[in-house]
Amino acid sequence: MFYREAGDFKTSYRDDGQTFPIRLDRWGYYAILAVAFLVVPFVIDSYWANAVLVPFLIYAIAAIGLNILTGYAGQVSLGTGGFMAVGAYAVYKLMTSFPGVPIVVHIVLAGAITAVVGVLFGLPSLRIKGFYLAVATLAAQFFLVWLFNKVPWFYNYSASGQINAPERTILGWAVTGPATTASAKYLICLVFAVVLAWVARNLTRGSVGRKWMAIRDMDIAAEIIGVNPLTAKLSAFAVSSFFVGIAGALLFSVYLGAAEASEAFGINKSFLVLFMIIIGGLGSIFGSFAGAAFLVLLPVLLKNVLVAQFGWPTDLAAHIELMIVGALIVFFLIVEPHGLARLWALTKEKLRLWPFPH
Amino acid sequence: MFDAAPQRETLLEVNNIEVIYNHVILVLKGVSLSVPKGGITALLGGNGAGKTTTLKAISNLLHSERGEVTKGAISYRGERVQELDPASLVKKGVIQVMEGRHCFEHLTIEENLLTGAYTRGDGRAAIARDLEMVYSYFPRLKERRKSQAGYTSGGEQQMCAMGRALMSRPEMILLDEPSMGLAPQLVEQIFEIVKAVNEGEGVTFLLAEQNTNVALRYAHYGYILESGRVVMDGPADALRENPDVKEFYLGMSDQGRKSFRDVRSYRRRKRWLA
Amino acid sequence: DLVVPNLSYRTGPYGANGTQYADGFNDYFTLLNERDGGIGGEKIQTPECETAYNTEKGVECYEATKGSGALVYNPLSTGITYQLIPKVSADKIPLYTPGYGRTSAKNGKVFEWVFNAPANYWDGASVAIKYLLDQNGGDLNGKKIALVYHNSAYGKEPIRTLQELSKKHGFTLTELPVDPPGQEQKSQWLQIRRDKPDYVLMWGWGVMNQTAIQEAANIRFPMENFIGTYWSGSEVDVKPVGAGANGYKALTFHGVGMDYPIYEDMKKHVIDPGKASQGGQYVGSVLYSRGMYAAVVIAEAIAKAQELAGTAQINATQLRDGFEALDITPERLAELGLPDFGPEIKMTCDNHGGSGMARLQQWDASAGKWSLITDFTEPDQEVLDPLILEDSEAYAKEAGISPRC
Amino acid sequence: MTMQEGYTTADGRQIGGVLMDLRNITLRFGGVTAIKDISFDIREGEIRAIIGPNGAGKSSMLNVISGFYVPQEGEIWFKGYRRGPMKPYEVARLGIARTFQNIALFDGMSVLDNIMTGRLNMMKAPIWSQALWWGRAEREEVENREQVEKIIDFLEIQNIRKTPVGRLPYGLKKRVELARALAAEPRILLLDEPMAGMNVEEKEDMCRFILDVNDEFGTTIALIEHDMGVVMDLSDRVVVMDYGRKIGDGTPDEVRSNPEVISAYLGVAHE
Amino acid sequence: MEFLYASEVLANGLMAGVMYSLVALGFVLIYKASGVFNYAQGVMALFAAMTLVGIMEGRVPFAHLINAAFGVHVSSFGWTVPGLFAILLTALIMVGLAIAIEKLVLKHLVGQEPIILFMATIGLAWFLEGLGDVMWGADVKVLDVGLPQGISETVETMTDNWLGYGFFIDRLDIWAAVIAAALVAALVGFSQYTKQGRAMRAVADDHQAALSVGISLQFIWIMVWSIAGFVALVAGIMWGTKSGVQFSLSLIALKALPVLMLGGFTSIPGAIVGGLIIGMGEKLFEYFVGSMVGGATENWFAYVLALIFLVFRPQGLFGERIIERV
Ligand SMILES: Nc1ncnc2c1ncn2[C@@H]1O[C@H](COP(=O)(O)OP(=O)(O)OP(=O)(O)O)[C@@H](O)[C@H]1O
Ligand SMILES: Nc1ncnc2c1ncn2[C@@H]1O[C@H](COP(=O)(O)OP(=O)(O)OP(=O)(O)O)[C@@H](O)[C@H]1O
Ligand SMILES: [Mg+2]
Ligand SMILES: [Mg+2]
Repeated sequence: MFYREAGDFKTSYRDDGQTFPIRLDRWGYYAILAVAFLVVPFVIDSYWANAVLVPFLIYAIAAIGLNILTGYAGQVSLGTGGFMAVGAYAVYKLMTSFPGVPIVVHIVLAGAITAVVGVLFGLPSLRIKGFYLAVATLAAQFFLVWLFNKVPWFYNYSASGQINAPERTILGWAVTGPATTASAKYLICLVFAVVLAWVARNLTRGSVGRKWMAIRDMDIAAEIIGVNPLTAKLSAFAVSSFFVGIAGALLFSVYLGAAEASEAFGINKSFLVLFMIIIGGLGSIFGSFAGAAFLVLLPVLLKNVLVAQFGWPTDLAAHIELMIVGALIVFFLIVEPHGLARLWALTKEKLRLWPFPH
Repeated sequence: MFDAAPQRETLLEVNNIEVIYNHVILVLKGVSLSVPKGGITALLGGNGAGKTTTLKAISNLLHSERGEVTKGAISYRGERVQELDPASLVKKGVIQVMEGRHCFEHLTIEENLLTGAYTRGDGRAAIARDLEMVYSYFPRLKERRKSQAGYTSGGEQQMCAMGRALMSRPEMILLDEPSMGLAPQLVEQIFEIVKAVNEGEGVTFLLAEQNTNVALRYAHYGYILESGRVVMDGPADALRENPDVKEFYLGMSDQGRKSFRDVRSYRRRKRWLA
Repeated sequence: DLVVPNLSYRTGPYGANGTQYADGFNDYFTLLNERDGGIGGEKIQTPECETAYNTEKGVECYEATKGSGALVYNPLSTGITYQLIPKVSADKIPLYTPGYGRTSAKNGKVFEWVFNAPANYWDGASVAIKYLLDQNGGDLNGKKIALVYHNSAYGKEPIRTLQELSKKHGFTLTELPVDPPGQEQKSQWLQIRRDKPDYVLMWGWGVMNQTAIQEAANIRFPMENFIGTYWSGSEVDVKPVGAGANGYKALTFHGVGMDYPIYEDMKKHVIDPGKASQGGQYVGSVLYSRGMYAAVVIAEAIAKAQELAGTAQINATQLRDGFEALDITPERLAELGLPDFGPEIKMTCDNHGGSGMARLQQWDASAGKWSLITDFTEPDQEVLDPLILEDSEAYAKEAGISPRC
Repeated sequence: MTMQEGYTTADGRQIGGVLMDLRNITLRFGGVTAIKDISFDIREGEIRAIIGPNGAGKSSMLNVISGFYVPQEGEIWFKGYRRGPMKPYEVARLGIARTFQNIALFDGMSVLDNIMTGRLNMMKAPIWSQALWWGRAEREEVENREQVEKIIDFLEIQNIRKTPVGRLPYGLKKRVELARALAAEPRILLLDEPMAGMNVEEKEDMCRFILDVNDEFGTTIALIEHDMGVVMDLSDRVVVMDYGRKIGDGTPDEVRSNPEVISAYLGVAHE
Repeated sequence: MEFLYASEVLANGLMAGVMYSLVALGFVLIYKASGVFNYAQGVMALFAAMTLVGIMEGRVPFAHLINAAFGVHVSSFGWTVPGLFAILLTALIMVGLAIAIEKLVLKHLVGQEPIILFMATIGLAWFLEGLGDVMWGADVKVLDVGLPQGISETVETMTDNWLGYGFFIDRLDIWAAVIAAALVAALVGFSQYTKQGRAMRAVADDHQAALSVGISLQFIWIMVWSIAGFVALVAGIMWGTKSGVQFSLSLIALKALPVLMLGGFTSIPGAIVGGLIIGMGEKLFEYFVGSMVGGATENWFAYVLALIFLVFRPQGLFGERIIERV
């Protein structure tokens, strides 16, 4: 086996804090990045972009966001859909109010606005814990969706309350609007996903991350050893919402192009992102990607197999798809309750020991 | 005190078991022991030696911790019990008092005790009688019978856990670290109760203990576990006189007990591990 | 072959409705394939793709099917329609959304690729008010009308029109939103019970419809004064309520029931040979008829396009031309075996919405069927046209489209 | 005792003035009075033991000191100032660190990260700097890591640095907890039964660590322990509690011969 | 008049609350016994109601699948089954379901964290939703087990005579209230005063310890899930009668969540009181404030109301005190 950490010695504490301590991992990672940036954009078609990769990247961002809150800081939230809506409506208002400003700035600002809203709805977390908090965040979910549905200012007084993303460009390339090419969509999402994943990784390995994890693992003890729960929890809400807001902004402006609060950002979205992080692995950036991939790809795959290959009626296929995904979720949880990320880590651990277990 | 006499009937036999957690972590590397009926057998050893794991392997509680017995055999009265679920084992008369007490926090003390009688089918009257019996062993519990277990002190919880086990009318109790965190007086008291229950009700005990001193005073026979292996065993009296045991487990040197202030080096090597 | 993808939904909250529509849509094309060997000799394929009324799945379905030479889309969802409008404009594929979708798409100058004849939401609202005017001798002054609507883009569509109409005719309008799915409507109906409006209009979908009709029956609101939109008037909506639903009215833009000659062919070529979608269990129901009607219009547009292009193997752009030159006269309808089934549909480059005519049907609970109670009625274009212009121009400005034609 | 100047212990260590003074503390939970009007002080550099039967209120006392429980009555004086109502994390910032009776490590984190949490209050890089892992954040991380490595060496837990604490055996967990408390460089270290569940050998190690901390860093230590051997050998002065009351206070020898203490706690005179 | 109308709204709110409580009860039971937040409760209600209709109407289960696989057209056995008997059969099927869930899911997840179990129930919900549709079809089904519906004339005339304004109360709601009261009484008695009830609470506190005293998790879970299945059936009957049996029935779970939160996840009486407060609160809010802000406030208001309560009592009104010690 090539998979060895032997020979990989660290000579400074800085090196020791690296994201991929094993050299082979690091190379693998660079290779994936190279393919993602240098190969995929040239071969991608609009099906792969719109049905698979773009939603995957966007959900991965949302999943990282929720993972920061739930996986790292231990605050279970079911308000993700609502926060994504904040991002979407913020970017819409910004795009239509200040057409001259670059879209990237709008998207980041939308994240910032969502962060503020997230902090607001995070306040109850200081008293409410566990599932009570999860259910309490539903208040955010329902209230926000209602608000965007009810107040015409948010959707620029359009007749139906739908919002549409106008065309915006980066360096002359359209990234939103109908003229956007598949690779442009993919690239902007990829850049955001990679940068944000890196930021998330930095935050979680530093002192903020440790505060979050301390609060997660044992909040009382954390407070007694000097973690201020107020700032720790609220910063988790802020950072998480920032990510989720960006995901919402991208979902609306780049991916869907049009959206309506209750349909695109309903409670199902909150659940979906939560599934992703649990299936992928709580408290793991890699897990966020894995979970997003699993839940975006699996249904598409199943649908293609059942309908296109077996020729089943679509409704039957849809019902059976539901059964299969449900059963697979349970199956994965039984095999490894800590998600795909842990499964991966365990596999690596076994590889490392191979061929001499114990 | 009597010798661990081979003439006594063997109640429990553990034969060369191996336990693996999470499919990768090997914790017990071939542990064998036998527990005679009516005796108090002590399982001694440092942290992480595998005492708890051994007890859980016997009571079949490993599954919920993602551990499994991969080799060896466990038999109770000559019958293999590895495949039984914990409930059937309790019905057969083997019950475990877990490390860290594990009382049902939200149930009152009395309700906790009553759950101990869950597997019994001999009627309310008998259960009520045993409740009184438990209260007579642990008068403190009677005072606190109506309070939620979560709010009682460590000692009370330990008593509650033991009382709960007694409520199942067991033949054998697996007792995991009964003295942990208890005041000296209570430690004595708990062990006195163990002795009383052992003599009065004829219950067999297998107890895992760190407090070697006390354990060897009350036990009849002892096993010493180190990193998942039995490294020494013998009658309690003999163990107490063993110089290694004296030095490493009883903290005695040739000059009697040595002061904790005087310990100088952190690392000493065990002769048998050398 | 000609490919007409069927973005259907047979699962999810609205599956019960979507499944009937999809059946009608499929069966008509099957009929054409079986009986006539397709259109102009070309067989029609209707690859189905399940959207579950979910916008993201809708996008996935669109992307999955568009590569195979898809000619036109009909997603039966306002949300998905909004999603697809920019995409079809970029990909140059027509989108046909009869009775749903974006109302202002009627303006072909702005929405080159979207068609929504014969009638849209605003037409419906206006026809309903016209009917009430009729009932009241042309005067609705001082009357109270309540609108119970699905609290979503779809449900909000008629509000502006109704507000305009209330200004014009002097009735007062109360808006009562119901959050989807809409199983709890106690507050709304208690308010109706107290306010005693003269009429209640409903823009509902899915379980909301039947709950509303049930609640109306519970408070003994006179069913004759309760009018649903196109999408609140199918068997699924009234049957669960039983006798209480008797007399309930709803808008429609096509005929109902089995009394059309086409069903003889349908039986012979599709149902009896076992080729019907899902075994043909919903043949003749309102939503089935509507799905079939959508297929009829698309088929006619295809035929027209073939005629214009001079080839049977048309592409999507040619189909757009077919739509814009479409004229389904009453005679043609009768020829198709559907006499008086729908209004005349005539579309042009600037009018993608046809005449906007609709009619009313009423539920007879004891007979268990809908019957038509009015003729096709023209909506109040005077009110609607400016609204459509305003909305479509706003869109054109936002999306940077310069009007054509 | 009101003397402000220190005293010298039998083995020649110099003990300073009063560092923390608890005056007339009373703590109630609903109907239960866990602490009844207790006063005692802790002097600079001292090892102060608190003993008493189970449920006497010892842990509650530590919780009061850490600010987790707010006493209904009484005052806490620290370094000569009266401490107002404070949140636990504010108390921690005063230089009061502790370990817990039922190990309160952060199970999801590695040993190293656990110990690093002890230094959180010394890491002040703004969040954006951490997000970019640049400038102050990275510098701080490395600096603090060096300090933590010293503690790791000191407690001899180098080989488990990267292990998740959940997997560690009990004794090591206790040691890691101590490391985390030490990482905060506290003025006072509160230890709640640091040696429970250990065998003699491990206790000996733990004692050594405690003595060394006290010696090398001059850290004041308050210690709850049930092993009388340990208490008698280590501590300079002992407070004895029973049912929330103070029944004894003095040197180990004084306490050992106090008849009330013997009957309430020791059971028999200890050796 | 305004006042009378407000009281009418209030009364109806209380009634609606009872309907929410019926769903909430199922959650509480399972949460109490296994610390599992059973997301699938709503789908279980749907599944039970579908099965009930299917049995009553003599539908062939999996007809759609059979037809697709073998190219046949089966749909019905051609018989009908009387309501009460069908309810009995459905209850048995729910027990079977409970056994299957225990064997296939719960057993393998003993001792896992709550969020993992929660997730598993979501997987279960998806599975059951698909299964229900495959088994019985996704069409809207009419459920009629003979429960009366519509305005109660007795109440109307009575209030009219007394107050001069006839109150609207749905007869179905009155039935729901009676049934809910009976259910709650039975369940409270069960959990507080019986051996199995005590064992159930013990399991909720500590799986390991429960195992160690010989409580069979398997038995407790099957029992609890069966009861929850029965409660789901009751909820399914009430809601199915009200608005037909179809997909949306599973979404009533969302109405039960704020009820749970407010009443406390572990309290059976809490489920009722929570339901009443939520029902009343949301209807009154919609009446007084809703009209000013454009209506449709009910969904979020229920949650916000619950949230406000929680800020003052983090474990809900009747929830067990969260024991916080170090
Ligand atoms: N669930 C688990 N998963 C992985 N490893 C475990 C698990 N439980 C225990 N271990 C490991 O097994 C070894 C033996 O543990 P065990 O609890 O049996 O020791 P012990 O002798 O009871 O120690 P102590 O006196 O500290 O209780 C330890 O190294 C521990 O880390
Ligand atoms: N949060 C709380 N709520 C209610 N009662 C409490 C709480 N914390 C402690 N108590 C009660 O206060 C008393 C003192 O408890 P404490 O934990 O301080 O005892 P202790 O002296 O540390 O005992 P041990 O040696 O067993 O740890 C006990 O009776 C306990 O039940
Ligand atoms: Mg142990
Ligand atoms: Mg204590």
